[in-house]
Amino acid sequence: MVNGWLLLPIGVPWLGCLAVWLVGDRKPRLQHTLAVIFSVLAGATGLALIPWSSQRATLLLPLGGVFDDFRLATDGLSVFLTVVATVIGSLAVIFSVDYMHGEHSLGRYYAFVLFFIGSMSGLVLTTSLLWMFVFWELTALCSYALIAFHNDDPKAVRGGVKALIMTQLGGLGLLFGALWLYAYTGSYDINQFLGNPNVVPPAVLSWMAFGFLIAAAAKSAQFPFQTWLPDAMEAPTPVSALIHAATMVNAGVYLLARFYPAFEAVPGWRLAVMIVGMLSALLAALMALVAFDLKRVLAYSTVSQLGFMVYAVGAGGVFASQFHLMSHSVFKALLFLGAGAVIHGLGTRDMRQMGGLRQSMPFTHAVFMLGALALAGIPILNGFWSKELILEAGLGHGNPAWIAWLMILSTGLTAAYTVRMVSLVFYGNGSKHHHEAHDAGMAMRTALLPLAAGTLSTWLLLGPFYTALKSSLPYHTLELGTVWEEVVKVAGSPEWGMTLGVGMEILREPSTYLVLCVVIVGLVAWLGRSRLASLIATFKGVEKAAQASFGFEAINEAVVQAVQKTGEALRVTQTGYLAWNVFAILLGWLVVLILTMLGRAS
Amino acid sequence: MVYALIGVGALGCAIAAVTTKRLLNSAIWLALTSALVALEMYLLGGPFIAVIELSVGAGLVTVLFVFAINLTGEESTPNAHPVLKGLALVCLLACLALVAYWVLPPTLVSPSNPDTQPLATIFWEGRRLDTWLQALLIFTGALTVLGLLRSTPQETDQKEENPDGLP
Amino acid sequence: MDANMAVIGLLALPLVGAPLTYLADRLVLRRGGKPRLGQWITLVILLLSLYILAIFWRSETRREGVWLLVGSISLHWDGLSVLLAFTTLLLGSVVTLFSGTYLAGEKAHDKYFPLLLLMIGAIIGLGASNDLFNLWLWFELMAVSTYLLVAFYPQEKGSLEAGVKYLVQSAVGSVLILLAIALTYTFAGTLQLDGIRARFSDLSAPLWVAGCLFIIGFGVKAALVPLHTWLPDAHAQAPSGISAMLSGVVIEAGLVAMLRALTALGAAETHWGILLMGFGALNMLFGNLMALRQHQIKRLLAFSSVAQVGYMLAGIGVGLAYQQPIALAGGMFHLFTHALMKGLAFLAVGALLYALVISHHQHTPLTVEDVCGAAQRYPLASLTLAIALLGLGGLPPLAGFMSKWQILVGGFSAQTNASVALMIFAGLNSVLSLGYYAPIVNRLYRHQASEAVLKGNPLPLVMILPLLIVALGILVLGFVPSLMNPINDWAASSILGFGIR
Amino acid sequence: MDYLDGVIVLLVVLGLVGIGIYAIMVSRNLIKIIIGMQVMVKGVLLAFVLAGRVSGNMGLGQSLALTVIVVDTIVAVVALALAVRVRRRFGTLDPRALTTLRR
Repeated sequence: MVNGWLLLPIGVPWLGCLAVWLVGDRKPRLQHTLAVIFSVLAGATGLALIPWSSQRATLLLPLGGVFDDFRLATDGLSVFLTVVATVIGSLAVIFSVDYMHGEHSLGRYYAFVLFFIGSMSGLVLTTSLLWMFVFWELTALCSYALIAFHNDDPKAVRGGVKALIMTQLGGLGLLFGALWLYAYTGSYDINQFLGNPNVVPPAVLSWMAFGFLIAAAAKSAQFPFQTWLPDAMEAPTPVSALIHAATMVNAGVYLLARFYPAFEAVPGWRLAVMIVGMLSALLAALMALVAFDLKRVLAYSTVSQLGFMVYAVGAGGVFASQFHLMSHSVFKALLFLGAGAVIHGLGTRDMRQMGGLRQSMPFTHAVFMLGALALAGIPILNGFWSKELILEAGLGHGNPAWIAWLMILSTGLTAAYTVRMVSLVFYGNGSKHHHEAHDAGMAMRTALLPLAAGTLSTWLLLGPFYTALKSSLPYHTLELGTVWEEVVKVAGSPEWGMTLGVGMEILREPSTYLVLCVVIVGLVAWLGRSRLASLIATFKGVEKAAQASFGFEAINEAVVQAVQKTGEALRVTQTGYLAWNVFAILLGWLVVLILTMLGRAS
Repeated sequence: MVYALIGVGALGCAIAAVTTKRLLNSAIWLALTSALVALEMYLLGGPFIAVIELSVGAGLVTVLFVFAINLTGEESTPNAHPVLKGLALVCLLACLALVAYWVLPPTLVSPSNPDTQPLATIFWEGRRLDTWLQALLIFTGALTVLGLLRSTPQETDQKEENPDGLP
Repeated sequence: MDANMAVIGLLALPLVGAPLTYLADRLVLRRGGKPRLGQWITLVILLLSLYILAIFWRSETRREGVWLLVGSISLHWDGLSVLLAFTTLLLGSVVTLFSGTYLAGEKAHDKYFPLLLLMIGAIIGLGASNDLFNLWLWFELMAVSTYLLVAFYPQEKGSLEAGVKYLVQSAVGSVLILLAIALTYTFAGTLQLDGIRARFSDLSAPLWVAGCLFIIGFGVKAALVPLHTWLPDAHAQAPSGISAMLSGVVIEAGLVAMLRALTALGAAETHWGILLMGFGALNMLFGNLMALRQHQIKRLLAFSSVAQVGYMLAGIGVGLAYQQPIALAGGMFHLFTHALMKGLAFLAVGALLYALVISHHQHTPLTVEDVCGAAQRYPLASLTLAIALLGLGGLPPLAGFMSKWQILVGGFSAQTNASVALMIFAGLNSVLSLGYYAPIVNRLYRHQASEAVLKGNPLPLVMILPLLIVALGILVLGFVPSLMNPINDWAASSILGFGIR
Repeated sequence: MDYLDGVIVLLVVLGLVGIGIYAIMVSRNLIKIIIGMQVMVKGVLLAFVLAGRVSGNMGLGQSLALTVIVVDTIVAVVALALAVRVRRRFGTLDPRALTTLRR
């Protein structure tokens, strides 16, 4: 079956990328317009895929040889993520019209953003592991190019290279997985593999499973690769919202969710996934508590929330993780874009120089608060529902309880750093800057409003989302089952009734109230921080460690330094003396002779 | 036995050629080596190649060296660093010993029914591709030497500064 | 024209054309004109050769290859020959187009194109030779034709120095090859590659020694670590077009010659394969670490060639050791894509070098600092350089990723610990290599242009055009890698199935 | 020629090649280095003649050696031209002066 239109979500933004680049930097207005048109078109193509979310449409282009076929296919998961990528992508582009007004090299900026949107769609739509890796790397390349966008600033360049190298290192896990798959099956077809993971021997399967875990951890900035994401905040803020909060970093979670049925039975894998998720969620939340850079706080919070998703996959809650992914994409994009409006208005990212912005930026304040409440997990907003689902998945299924308790602690911390961030930025005594601050412009509002609406309402899609995933992921066992299907029968309408049912179920669950209590403790803890000073003092050490990223920054630096030093030291071997050069030939000859002698003897 | 005598002579001349301080003497020792090698070739049954080695190897090449030494001038050549010398010698002897150990055991005897095609036929007919390529190589070499020895603006300047060609 | 005639034409055309080119330029010079004729004759000859290659490719009898007997020397035109000839002619044409302007102020301009043609002719012949001694002769013709090209600016110290090192080390390698040929002939009694292979199912001791000597002798040209020391000097000092040829095809020609000689000693194929795998690992690591701290761009690219040869060696080594046609084909594919990418990288750097330095009649090397912000004034040269560098770094979907991928697939398909470990090592090295490719790309796109860029001269279209052609090739091969499959597979099978008439 | 003679000639071949490489490594004069290259070539020439003798095709052995003589004379000429150039530019023939390219 040739469904050429499946290429549209990839092709339209890529065409736009070419168009913007060809226009050149002399016509910035045209560039803005073209970028908006193409990204909105891409969003439309993404939305147009929705009818295919519960059935499979495939596209197959044979490439021949070891390159197998280029495959695209739709199912609930891929369509959902395509929609997220294209829609939030178009909102970020619209936001950029204001945010990037008057910047240099607009062509490069928009070209890479559009290129990224297409690549992200490709990453989730393809069912060939080779091409998944190709798109995986392309998103990393765009991320690198956009982090290092202000490339006269050495910090931005360093951040970009760091992100590139770390995600590439992790990407090797995916690469080797794909190679193993091909070595044993002669194909890169993901669905064939998911249907029968035993085509590869158990040892290799376990290598693949952990390789994918490493790839996912690097891409989603999970423990121990989390350090690149905060440094990636040198990127322009719409890019941070799009790539480093709403889409690319989700690719790791997507990968784990996609391959969950194949690796489920690998011994130790699920526990490892849970621990990685838990550590990321907990450590990043602690770091968010002490950071003063607004974007860094949001970055740590992203790491932490991604940790929740990864944990959910490990706990067997694939659906919960994907549902939280959806909520998080919406509210985190909202928070980042809101932060972008604040930063654009004030010209600083330091929260100590903000404060009292409630009066000067009422619109931004309103939408930011919505996002923040969703992040903290306050009921009715989408973050609440999805987070509850994750914690319930973690408490059930015979998962280790201690991890679940630590996750609940993380929700409390989430609430604490959220309220700290909001109070530092919008409340309290304004510093000298805030009188000049101007509220978000037209284009910014256009982008922020739909996201704010989404934050209020996306949880209503729970039922349809579940139906779509359930009907199109044949190898996954989604955990919503026994209880709610009865509710569906009662409610009559299968999809919306389910939303109602799940909602009721969550509200009936005692753990929900426990979590809410923790959240409230978190909220209050920040407000009453002066009274808890002595308690906080005991955490000083933790704070210091958190600021140094718990030593991972040092490890990173050490590795980089070691490699650089080795490179520098090796330069001695290029002596420049002819005599030593000829001696090296002689040495090579001797070594080959000896090796051959040994080889022949054996 | 004759082989051994001539061989040792050739090796001795070669050692002299590479250890002598003066370049001109070195070239002459090389010519002697060449002559002895030619003699060895003759004994092995290659009269043609012996003649050619004698005329080209001992004659032409020596002339070339003398010519080049005249152009560049004699220059005293100090000894290399002893560490390098020692390392080179050890490594070299190890290589040669390994090769000799491996190469020597099989029998080396001439077959009873030698192929007696004349050299001219082989050279001009059988391996005429090689011959053509030699012609091309000579052309290439000529181009290269012409290119290397052309005068360049910067260098004429330097010559005026240094009429003796000394640094 | 049938396949036989096509092969004869391919072998003869560049070699006959070389003296003609020289004569034409001399005649023009004598009349007081500017020697531009030689360039166009060269280009016509190379394009004609490509056309003949296309005719051969479309002829129906090509599958069996072509055997030619010249006197007692036989030539075998098979997949490996086709691959090498195609690569060389393609890159050669581009370099010819590029070089005219680059060399405009040079006095030895009239010798450049004849020598280039001789080099190309020698490489084509080298790929076809089925006689051990003849193979060496082609190899030597290739070497001698590059000596002047490396030491092309004899008024420059660096150029002369590189020439001396290149010549002496090549000569040592060449003598070792000759020794190996003499040994092989002494103990095998024949010089025919397929004859030797057919004769032995088990190698006698001297032939093992000969194999070692082949690896070392040809390895000097193929830049195996630690025999590579001449390479960074020669590749960095030569005119950029020649750097492209040296990195793109000459070191690979050394590799092909080595493969030809080693497959003749095919009874020990596994052993040679494992040795090459070892050298592959060494080359990758060493080349990458050395490139990491280089400041001169051409020198950096030269060290990256050392690393890239490592990937080819890894593919070829796995192919020989475990009889993996995929890995061999991958190695061959990488040979081709590396020629495109490294050729493009050197040409693009050459274009910048021309604009920033040479057009000011200087010969200082180009450092990474000099190209800061080059994209503002030279957008196309910078873009093509970025494509070449990212391709070399193995970023998909550029040609370099696809060829590396095929090598990796080969290594994993062998399903042995050694091959899988080597491939994982190769993957890590690929990431490491981004550590020096990415910063250059970054510098190209800075806002603040360096002083050199601000003072630079504009680039003529005739230098940009070749860059765009190659860049397009890299992009197309990245999306449709299987275009090269027929040639790669044939080359692989003619290495593994060697000697089967 | 008996077995022992063959062995002796082979040893002479290896000796000449070895002396040549040694000279290239330890000489502090480019022309001496080129002389070393020539010594190596002498050894190889002898090897080809021996090979012709052992394989019973003296004509072929001589033919190959002749080709090697021609080719390596060309290489020597090119090398000498380069040496002359080096002397003019650097003012010395010492290869230790040729270390502007390093690291």
